[in-house]
Amino acid sequence: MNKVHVQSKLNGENIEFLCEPRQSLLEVLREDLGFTGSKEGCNDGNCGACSVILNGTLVDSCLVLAVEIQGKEITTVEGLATPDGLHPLQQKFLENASLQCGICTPGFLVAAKALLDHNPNPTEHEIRHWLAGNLCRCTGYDKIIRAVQEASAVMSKSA
Amino acid sequence: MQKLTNGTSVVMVEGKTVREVIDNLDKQFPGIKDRLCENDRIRPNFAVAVNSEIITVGLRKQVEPDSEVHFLPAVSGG
Amino acid sequence: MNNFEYTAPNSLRKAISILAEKNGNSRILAGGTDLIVQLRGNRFQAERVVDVKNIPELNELSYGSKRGLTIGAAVPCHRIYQDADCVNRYPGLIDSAAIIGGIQIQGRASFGGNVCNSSPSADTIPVLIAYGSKCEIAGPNGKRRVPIEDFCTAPGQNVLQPGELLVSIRIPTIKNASGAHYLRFIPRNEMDIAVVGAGAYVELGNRKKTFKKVRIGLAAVAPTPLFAREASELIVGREVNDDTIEAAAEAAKASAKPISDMRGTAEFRTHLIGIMTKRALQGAVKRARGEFVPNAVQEN
Amino acid sequence: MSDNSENGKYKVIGTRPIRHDGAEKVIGKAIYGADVRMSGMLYGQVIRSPHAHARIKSIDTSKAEALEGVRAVVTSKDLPKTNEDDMIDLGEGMTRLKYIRDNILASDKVLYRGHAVAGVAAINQQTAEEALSLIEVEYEVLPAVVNVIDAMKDDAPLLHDTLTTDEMGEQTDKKSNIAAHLQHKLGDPEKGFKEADIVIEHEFHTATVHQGYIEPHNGTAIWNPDGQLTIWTSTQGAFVVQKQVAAVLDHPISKVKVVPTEIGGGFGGKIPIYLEPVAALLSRKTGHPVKLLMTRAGVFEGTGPTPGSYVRLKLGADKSGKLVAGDCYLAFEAGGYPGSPMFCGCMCIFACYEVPNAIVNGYDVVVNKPKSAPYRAPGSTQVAFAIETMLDEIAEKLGMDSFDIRLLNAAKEGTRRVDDLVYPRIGCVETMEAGKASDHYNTPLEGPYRGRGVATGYWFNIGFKSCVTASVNEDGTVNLMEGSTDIGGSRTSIAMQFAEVLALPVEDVNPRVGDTGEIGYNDVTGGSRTTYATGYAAYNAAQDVKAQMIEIAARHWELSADDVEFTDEVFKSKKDSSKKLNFKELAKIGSADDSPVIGKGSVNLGFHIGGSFATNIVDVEVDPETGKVTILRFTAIQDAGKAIHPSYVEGQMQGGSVQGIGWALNEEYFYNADGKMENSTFLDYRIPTALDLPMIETIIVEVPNPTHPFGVRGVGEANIAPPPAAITNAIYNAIGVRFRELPMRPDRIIAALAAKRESEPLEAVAGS
Repeated sequence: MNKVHVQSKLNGENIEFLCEPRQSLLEVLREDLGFTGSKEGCNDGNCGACSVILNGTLVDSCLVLAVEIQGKEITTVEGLATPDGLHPLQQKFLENASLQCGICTPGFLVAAKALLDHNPNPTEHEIRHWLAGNLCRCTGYDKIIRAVQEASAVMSKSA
Repeated sequence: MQKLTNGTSVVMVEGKTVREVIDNLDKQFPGIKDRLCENDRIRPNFAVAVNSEIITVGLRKQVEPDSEVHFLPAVSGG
Repeated sequence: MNNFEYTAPNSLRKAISILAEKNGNSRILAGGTDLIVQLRGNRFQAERVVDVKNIPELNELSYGSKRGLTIGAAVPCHRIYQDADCVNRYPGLIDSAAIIGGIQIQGRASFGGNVCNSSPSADTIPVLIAYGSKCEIAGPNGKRRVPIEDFCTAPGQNVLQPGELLVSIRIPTIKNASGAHYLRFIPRNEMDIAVVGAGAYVELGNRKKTFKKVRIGLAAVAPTPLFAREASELIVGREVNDDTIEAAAEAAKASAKPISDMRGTAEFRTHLIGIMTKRALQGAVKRARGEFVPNAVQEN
Repeated sequence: MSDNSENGKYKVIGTRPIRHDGAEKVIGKAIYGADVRMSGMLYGQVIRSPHAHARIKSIDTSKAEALEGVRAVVTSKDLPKTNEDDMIDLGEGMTRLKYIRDNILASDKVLYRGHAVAGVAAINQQTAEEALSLIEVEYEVLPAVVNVIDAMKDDAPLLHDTLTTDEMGEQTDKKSNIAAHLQHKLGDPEKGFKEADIVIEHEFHTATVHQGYIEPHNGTAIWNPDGQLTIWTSTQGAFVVQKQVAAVLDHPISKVKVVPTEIGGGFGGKIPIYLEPVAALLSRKTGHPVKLLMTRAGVFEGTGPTPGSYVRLKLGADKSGKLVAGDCYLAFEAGGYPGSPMFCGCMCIFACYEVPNAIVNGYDVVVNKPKSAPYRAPGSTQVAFAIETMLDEIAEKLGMDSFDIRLLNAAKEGTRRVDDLVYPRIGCVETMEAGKASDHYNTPLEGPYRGRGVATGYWFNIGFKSCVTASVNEDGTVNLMEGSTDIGGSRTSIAMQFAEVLALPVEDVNPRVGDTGEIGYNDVTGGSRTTYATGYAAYNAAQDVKAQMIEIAARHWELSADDVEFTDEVFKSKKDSSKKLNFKELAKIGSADDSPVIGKGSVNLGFHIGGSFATNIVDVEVDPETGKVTILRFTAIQDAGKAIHPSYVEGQMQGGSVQGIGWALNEEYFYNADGKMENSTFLDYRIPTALDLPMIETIIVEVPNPTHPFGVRGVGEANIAPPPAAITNAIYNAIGVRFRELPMRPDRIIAALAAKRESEPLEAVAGS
């Protein structure tokens, strides 16, 4: 089966790659493009560890075919920080000890970024609802929710 | 193990180390050393407690005249 | 997963001709949240996957005061709850759109896909039944419309013939003094398949004191999502009160044929049909009276 | 986030610095097991048994091998032969090598659905998966038994032809699924019950549940032509992987190097090995590095879980509420091979209380489920469910407060336990007192169908071996190498203990987890031992560095080392107060004129059984129409001895509590009539989501551990024991129904409410 040529934008940079139609975006990101920040936890859309932003919309990259991103823009966890520093969410995750093992962290950060892009001042319930598709087994979510609340406050102030 | 000690679960024995305690125990209840030790080491499926501290230094662990020595199954954790 | 050919036609005409080529061995990809999982799990194999997201008709989301709401089959849930017409006029749709999977799934999953996947527990179908929706189908022999309650035929099966695809879902305009509500029972608060789902649409008459029109849709209670016709008709004309709603709930229970599986026993499901039907009706009545009923995103 | 201002004597300990590995984890650059990439790397996958119990008649791999892109297939035939009686010491007790080997790749029989049968290596993941469907395994399906009670029956299908019951080292003659029996006895239980004013007895069942770490198991191996094998894997203990792989492959341990990558959760489940030997065999066959990544279904069906259990408990108390006798029978499902945490269950059942006359009989039973693995305080949660709910029943009969009955009976220093050991200083009472005094407990709970429950749990915490080395850099920073894989911020807690000794800013200590070739032997990150034992080793390493730095200062000032001291954060001459240097200044001097400073600390710690106690207060609301339970408020209290990094202590408490909540309400393995697990996805194996929980309040109690220089008690485990019992008590308080089976699913609550209505037709079921 011939591979398909795909051009898209990853974290603001133009990229192109060849993939088999059956390859997921997650597999291509990790194994072909070397962007291993997005994690595989379940490969069926039930854990959120592979969350990426696809043209402004939060999705599980395990449930996107890589061929589908032709002409689209992807943001992964690798695209959150700038050379000047961490994204406020990343900083607040560190300050609040919001990660223990850290495997779910990239997915939570990407999902939380999508939340704050969409709703800069979410309530606790709105945060919990938005992040319900991201499973964490270490923290009980408490410190994650607090980090998102604090990042939201910091970003609102500086905005 | 109480089969080997004729049903007794508490036994008074002498010894300055766990090794001596087991040797003396074996004199009273032959076969018990084989059960507890292999190649002059405590079998890994047993834990030994001296005064309620699980010891990790094996047979050479020193014991006091009124020390309690327990033989328990080995346990660890998650 | 076996390899397949991927194609993304940009017109309905092309899509239909492509689908007609490899009869039965083509699979339609919209949001992919069911399809990709099923292909990966070898539930079935596809020679060709036809991505329908580039087809204008399947991306339409529009409202007209006469024709009502058109939801293109590939429109993902997140567009529905971000659309002012949907939010303001069809809050029952938002109830559904906001509970399908997590936000990530809602970013991809479409109402059309949920309908075509034809699971007995589909979360969109009860509320679409309640709203009296119709499925717009296109195929080699032209277009046809099927009432949503007739669309599914068995678990995973529906009326689509080889070469046909669902183009859109049409929902009639909403009458005055009407309201709709969908809710489901799941053991967690998100990320579960409905143990029982119930959607209700009501139009109230006589100063909002009687039921003028009622449509109740149920999920996970039978081999297909169900229009609880008897329960709906039973209470038309009757006063809005607890007894009336209870009567509808009992009738809904009688109409269902639930099974026992790992998500719930038949007995528990039957019990829940009554509870969920009652709550769906209560929510629909409240909305018809202009009162606030939260969806999954909102707090009480 | 504030530093701990009440810290007093400590500069670093008790503060909340950002973890050293934090930045690379939040930017997605940390390398976890699945992120390992090598030149020429192949991808592997494992085929698993569809049957719960079957004899393997034949395996035909020829079609898979013929598929383009497939490079090798391995089965148990590729593993070295082991004798039936060969034993292996895992550092956690002996087990038959054959059991470990057969669990990695089944030889004669498959013992559970999901049992690994063959491994494939191919040029990519997709091809490897495709090849699995081409492997033809012929099975003779055997009757399966997936329930501990059924498995103990005389006519139960036997999983193992040779298994007999071990009675503390003695084998019985009878072939059985009962792998071990243990009895502890204290005092005279018979007499105790005769003298009791209240005697109650109940049976309890808990479902099989999984650790549920988000990262699937993985393993990447390179087998070089010279026989050197290197394995990268997510594991709780690189040295245990090294030891087991060497034994299973019959390969010299010196030729096996294990590199622990970052690890995505373990909770005990990443102590056993699964994929590592398969990756090694595939690499040997192909000459290429091979990476294996388990599917989520593979994780549920082939690894983990913690046992389903049956517990029968009888308690006797006097009129004051004082416990006078206890009798416990417990049977745990070991899974396909022996080795459930039954011994721990026996130790934990009465561990929170003084029960003067007690007996416990425990049974380890094989069933057709995955071989159970440790899970956070293994065995303690199952038994806490029994005793903590029955204690509430006694309190109710006597009209006592939930905390008062616990405080009346609480274990304390000097309490003799059912296993005849005597407690040192422990913090059981203190966690209960903190609960009783808490804002939560003193805030009234109002509203129908709402209830409050409390419970306490215990874990003993182990010691064992750890190593740390410390190299001082010329700028006065320190590279700290340790061997405990870091699953929850432990490298920072270890560095903090090192920094404390030398009064260094913790940012100046750079901790790293070494591989088996870089650092001395370390036992697993488990048993709540890491911050305790590896922290102790770091303390020793810091003392070693301090002594060497004193030598450098002495040489610099041309004094004897006896005349130099380290006080008030500086090295100074005892004779000339003008001579003083801080660590950085001295490091710079030393780097010019002296041999480099390398400190070391290694420990082999015994352990008192004091461990850690955890107490919970929980408020719930029950929906009487759907049976759904909502956690309204939850407070976790735990004795940390001394909290090194309070945020990560709280994190352990919150995480363990939420795992306990999941266990209580929704988590379980569903089996169909053929013994096949049906819910091996995160969709249907329902761990709690963010939307299912409130904030988890924490109260850290600090009763110093006398055997640790800073008083540390491990906090990793005890926190999971009380939640199911506390929630059960809260549900009783809400609806008047006592549950004795986990999970307390909505349908069970509805059925129980219906039964209650039938038995009390005139009494309305209402909340308190």
